[in-house]
Amino acid sequence: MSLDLLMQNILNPAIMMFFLGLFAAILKSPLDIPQPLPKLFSLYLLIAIGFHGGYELAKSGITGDVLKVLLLAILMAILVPIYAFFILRIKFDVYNAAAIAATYGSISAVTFITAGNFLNTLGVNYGGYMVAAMTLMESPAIVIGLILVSFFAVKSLNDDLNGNTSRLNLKEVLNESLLNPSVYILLGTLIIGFVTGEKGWKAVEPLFGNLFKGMLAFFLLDMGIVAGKRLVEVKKVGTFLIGFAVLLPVFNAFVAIGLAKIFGLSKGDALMFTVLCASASYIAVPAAMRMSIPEANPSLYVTPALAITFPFNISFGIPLYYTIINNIWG
Amino acid sequence: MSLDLLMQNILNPAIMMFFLGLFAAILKSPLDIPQPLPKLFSLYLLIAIGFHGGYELAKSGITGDVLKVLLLAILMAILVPIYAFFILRIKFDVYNAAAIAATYGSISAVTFITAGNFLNTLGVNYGGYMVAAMTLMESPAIVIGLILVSFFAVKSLNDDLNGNTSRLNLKEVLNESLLNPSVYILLGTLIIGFVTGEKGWKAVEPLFGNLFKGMLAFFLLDMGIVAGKRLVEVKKVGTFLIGFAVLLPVFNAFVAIGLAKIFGLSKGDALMFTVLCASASYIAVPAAMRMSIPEANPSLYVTPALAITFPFNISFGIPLYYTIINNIWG
Amino acid sequence: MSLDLLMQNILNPAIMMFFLGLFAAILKSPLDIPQPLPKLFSLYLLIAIGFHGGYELAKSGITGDVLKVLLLAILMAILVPIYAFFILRIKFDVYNAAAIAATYGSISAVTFITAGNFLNTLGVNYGGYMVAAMTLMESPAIVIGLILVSFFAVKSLNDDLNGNTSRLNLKEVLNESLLNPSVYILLGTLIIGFVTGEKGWKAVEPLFGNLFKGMLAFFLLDMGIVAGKRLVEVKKVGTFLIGFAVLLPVFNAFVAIGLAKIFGLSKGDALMFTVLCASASYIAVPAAMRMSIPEANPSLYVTPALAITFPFNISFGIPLYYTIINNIWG
Amino acid sequence: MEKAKKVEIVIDSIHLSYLLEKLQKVGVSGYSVFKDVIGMGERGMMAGDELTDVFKNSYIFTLCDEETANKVVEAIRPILKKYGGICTVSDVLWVK
Amino acid sequence: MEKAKKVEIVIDSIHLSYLLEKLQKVGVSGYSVFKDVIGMGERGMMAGDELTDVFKNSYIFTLCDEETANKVVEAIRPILKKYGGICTVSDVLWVK
Amino acid sequence: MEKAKKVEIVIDSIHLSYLLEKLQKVGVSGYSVFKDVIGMGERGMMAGDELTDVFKNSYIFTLCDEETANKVVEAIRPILKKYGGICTVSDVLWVK
Ligand SMILES: Nc1ncnc2c1ncn2[C@@H]1O[C@H](COP(=O)(O)O)[C@@H](O)[C@H]1O
Ligand SMILES: Nc1ncnc2c1ncn2[C@@H]1O[C@H](COP(=O)(O)O)[C@@H](O)[C@H]1O
Ligand SMILES: Nc1ncnc2c1ncn2[C@@H]1O[C@H](COP(=O)(O)O)[C@@H](O)[C@H]1O
Ligand code: NA
Ligand code: NA
Ligand code: NA
Repeated sequence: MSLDLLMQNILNPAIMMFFLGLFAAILKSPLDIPQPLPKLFSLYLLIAIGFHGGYELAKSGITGDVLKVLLLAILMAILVPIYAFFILRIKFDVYNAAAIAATYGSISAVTFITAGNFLNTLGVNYGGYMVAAMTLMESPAIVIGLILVSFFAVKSLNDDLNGNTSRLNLKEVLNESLLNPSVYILLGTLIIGFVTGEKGWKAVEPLFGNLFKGMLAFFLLDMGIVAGKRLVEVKKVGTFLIGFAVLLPVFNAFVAIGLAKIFGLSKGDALMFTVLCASASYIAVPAAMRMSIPEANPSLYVTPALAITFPFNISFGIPLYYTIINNIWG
Repeated sequence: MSLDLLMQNILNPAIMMFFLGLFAAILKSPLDIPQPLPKLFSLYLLIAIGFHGGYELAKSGITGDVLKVLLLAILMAILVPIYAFFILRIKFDVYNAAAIAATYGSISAVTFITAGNFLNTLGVNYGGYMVAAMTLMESPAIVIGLILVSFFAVKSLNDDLNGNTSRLNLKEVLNESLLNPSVYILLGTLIIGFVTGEKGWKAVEPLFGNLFKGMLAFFLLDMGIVAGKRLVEVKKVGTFLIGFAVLLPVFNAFVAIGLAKIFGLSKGDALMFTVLCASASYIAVPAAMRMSIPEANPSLYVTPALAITFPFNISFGIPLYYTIINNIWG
Repeated sequence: MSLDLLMQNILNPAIMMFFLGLFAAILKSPLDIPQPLPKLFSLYLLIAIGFHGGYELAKSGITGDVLKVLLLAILMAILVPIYAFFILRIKFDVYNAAAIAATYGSISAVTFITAGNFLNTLGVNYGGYMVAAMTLMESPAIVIGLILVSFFAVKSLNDDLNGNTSRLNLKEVLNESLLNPSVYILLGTLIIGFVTGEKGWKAVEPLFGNLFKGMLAFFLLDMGIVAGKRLVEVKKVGTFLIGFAVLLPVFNAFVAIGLAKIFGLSKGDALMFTVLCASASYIAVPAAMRMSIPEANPSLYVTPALAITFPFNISFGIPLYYTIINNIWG
Repeated sequence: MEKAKKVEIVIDSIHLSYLLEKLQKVGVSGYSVFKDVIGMGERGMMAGDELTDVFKNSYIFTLCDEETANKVVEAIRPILKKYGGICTVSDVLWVK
Repeated sequence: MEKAKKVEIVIDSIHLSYLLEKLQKVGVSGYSVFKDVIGMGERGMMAGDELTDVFKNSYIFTLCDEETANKVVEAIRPILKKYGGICTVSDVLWVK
Repeated sequence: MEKAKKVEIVIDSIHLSYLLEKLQKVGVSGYSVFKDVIGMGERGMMAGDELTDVFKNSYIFTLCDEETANKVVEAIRPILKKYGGICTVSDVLWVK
């Protein structure tokens, strides 16, 4: 990885704001960004990315290439949590392994957005359908996590309070997959952006386009604070999980880059796809896990995703993955 | 109504965001936009519309035509709640009839704003003084509602806890009319926009002008969620009120269009005036009614205004009213 | 002071929004801007001013002139609370005198920003390093306040709950000086703006540059409401303190103008420096005082700073100081 | 520690300031207020409608001696009757 | 004033709607909910993580007669066992 | 259900973390915190000033046995004396 690329990534207002927040938390500054401001920022980013993706998709159209990428996305969203689960079983019980696996099988929208920002600075394009791919990759891991628990957990413990013997009732699964707020907003605004096209985008661009980078910087300040608070407690999760939180993303990235090359994705699409596979969810999946696998310890799935994988990806991961892609694609 | 016009209205990011929110609530997605974010959006919209109206008014000046529109506005703000009350008495007691009548006698700023957005897309203008008209139309219905209760409710129940025998003390009425937050903000920013003129508007335009459509879309997402939650319970209010919530606005619109034609309003002004008469309040008036007519059931006046009249107006009503106006004005 | 300049200052959307809020509170309108919206606005303003200052500093470089201004700033930040303390001792006990002195020794970022806005309208420039000066002037007064209490308060009362005999442990002082949120954000974004330079600023300018005046107006509406609520209770603080709240700022301004002239500051820098000296803190210092000098009555240090000094400065003070500077500098 | 009464009230937020006035008239030495409480009762859900500010409760408690507690209850009863809401009284030891 | 029981519960916000359903099934006449409560207990800090919505509690109380209170407690016990949280019962006088 | 004590505290938000430290030192098994409580007391209104964060209270309660409750009270008393605020102790049954 060229030092240049790394510096260019880090000397970006958004990334620096993240570290400003991170240090605030580590130094125990009373600085905080109280709810619901973080919710405002994350809603804003989801709407912006969805809308813009839909608009781009309307311009490019839904081609065979697009469908290929979407299938690849679903494939990885199913595969990653499965192999992650078996790796995690080395150290953790079924419940924790499944919950952590689900976290890493899903994606982080902010990492995706940061990567988009990075490409943007380099002048490299990526397709609007990557947002659709992201949307498709959010939920499968939740379902896989629940399936894994149903398969491997001792039956007696498995009984639900409702008297359900299985965790997998269709309603719940549909709920978690399509109605979970971030999936719902992304999908919804993707469609709105697609349907309203040029005219629609022009109307909302001053808010959802022009302010995007500034809002990302603002939100990353908050992400930094939250990540910093968790970082302080990171030792509690143990060396195994700390290692896992760096190595699994890198491994996922290698797999993703391989697939991207084989299936002939463009450079920009390849990076975005790689980042999706390498990132872990710290919002949607933890909420779902807390609800459906209460036996798992939330610190074990939130802390690594938020305090290690996320900072790693946005500072080193993205330029690293890009360097590799750039070398291979040439 | 031409299908084109309807589609053009509905395929607008703001309207589609409303339906995105509406479906989220109906499908019971956990998506929500917690307070005080909706307050931020509604404050933003009020300031923006007030400021811009004041600026436009400064450009056009306060002419005889302007005064004519303002008088018309006050006339309808007094008339509508009175005839609405007698229609509602068919089914409801004095308290509920008065509270619902007040709701429909007042106006919905977001409906007004959506209509402005609609005209804007068509390239049709309306006067900045329409904002002044809106401001004048917010409060009279509250006062009328209280007068109706004083007249028609049985005396003994009428006694206030304070020992007041009448609900109509001047202080309360003034408070509700001028100091109610949305009236106060609209009036205040109207004056500021008027006084600071071109220079003032240029200073705040990047925030209060350019971002307007995006913010409207963002806020309508929230309105959709809230309306959707109420829509789920809409059956409880009964068929009479459901019918009323569509037919009264249409009737009000006909009266308004007639008056607008007689008094020679421009096309744009006519639509805005019509929309003011056809819309119902779901913020200012409910709060006032809850306080001054506690005997009335708030579900009966909030639900129809928010879950029926508002969606009806912004999706069908506005293009319908405009088609009629367009046909008559030629 | 020319009436023109005064009118130009007051007929500014931001200042008028402040008075709109002020009157709302005085008239007891239920209008309010609930937390954390004020926090959103103040964070926004701090980030914007810090980032932009850093960017300007990157353009100008850190010269001898810059260091001169920074030293002057520190000098006044130490001097003002000391002489303020002795004046306040005429009427108040050691605790209250120290707390009020600290409040007036520190600065108000919003007053600074409003002055910048004022200069901007006149087309007069000031250096980006003035933001650095502001940052340096926030905290010394807190430390001075604590030192004054340690010196002059009766020993026995001085014992801390923790068993500390002194209020001046190094950790606390560092915490208050560097990690207090507004200092931390200003310093942090100053550095980020400096490091990311032109490119960084361009990325965030649509949010943190273009919207600045609008956001200031929005925030001042809230400041007006809060100030108005306190103004209602202002009599309780007594005539002495009311007089102090106007006269001390003016006196500080005279001292500052003198120093600015002697050390050859530019017109723009002189005004900003003057405004820093003349303003009082109503956020950072009160929080610190509430914690470290609980014996002091918070109404005595918050009310005058917020309800008298702040409105005085942004409406009369700034044009007054500028008129004087303009006359002297020629 | 002194024996004292704790009077707790849940009421529509819209009537809060009116209630607090009453409390002060009766002569309580203080009170604490929790805004944004949601709930369910006779008059249905108060789900904290995000828009209208109408369907939201506040929770108030005040510590006082038995006599004042009785006065508070008497002052509050008609408000509860008219506007809805609930009120309870219980025993606590007040750390002084 | 009538004798009544006050049942108080602190539970993960994420399980709130499930708990409220249970309360209604048991037949309470009403309840009040305070969202955004933070706390510490057996399962560690619930510091109201600003991002994930996962580490936050809700506090609920319901007034009822003794019989219903017992039913509430029985309905809640397994939830507390599975998901954590606390529950108490105390005596109050309910102003009616 | 076990007999237990409920200790309730209202204090300036600014001193919250200091108070929680004390509670933990004394050895409580847990606590719950409600931020953003407003109120009135000896030191006047705490109306939750929207700007300065200075005039706002927090409400804390902790469940514990009688012995710990006494320790909590002893630990808190000087804080209340210095910074203001209130504290009560009452009886509850703790569902275990
Ligand atoms: N039995 C109850 N237990 C706890 N809170 C209640 C109860 N009944 C009513 N409330 C609260 O008081 C509010 C108003 O009650 P009501 O006037 O009966 O609708 C409700 O929204 C609840 O917050
Ligand atoms: N002893 C206690 N006193 C007060 N609140 C408690 C106590 N123990 C637990 N809690 C509350 O209940 C929540 C869940 O407790 P737990 O399941 O023990 O982690 C905590 O986060 C606290 O808010
Ligand atoms: N008698 C009381 N009843 C309920 N809350 C009180 C009472 N006295 C004081 N408080 C609360 O404790 C806070 C601080 O009280 P104080 O230190 O007396 O000003 C007040 O702002 C109230 O929230
Ligand atoms: Na992933
Ligand atoms: Na109307
Ligand atoms: Na100063």
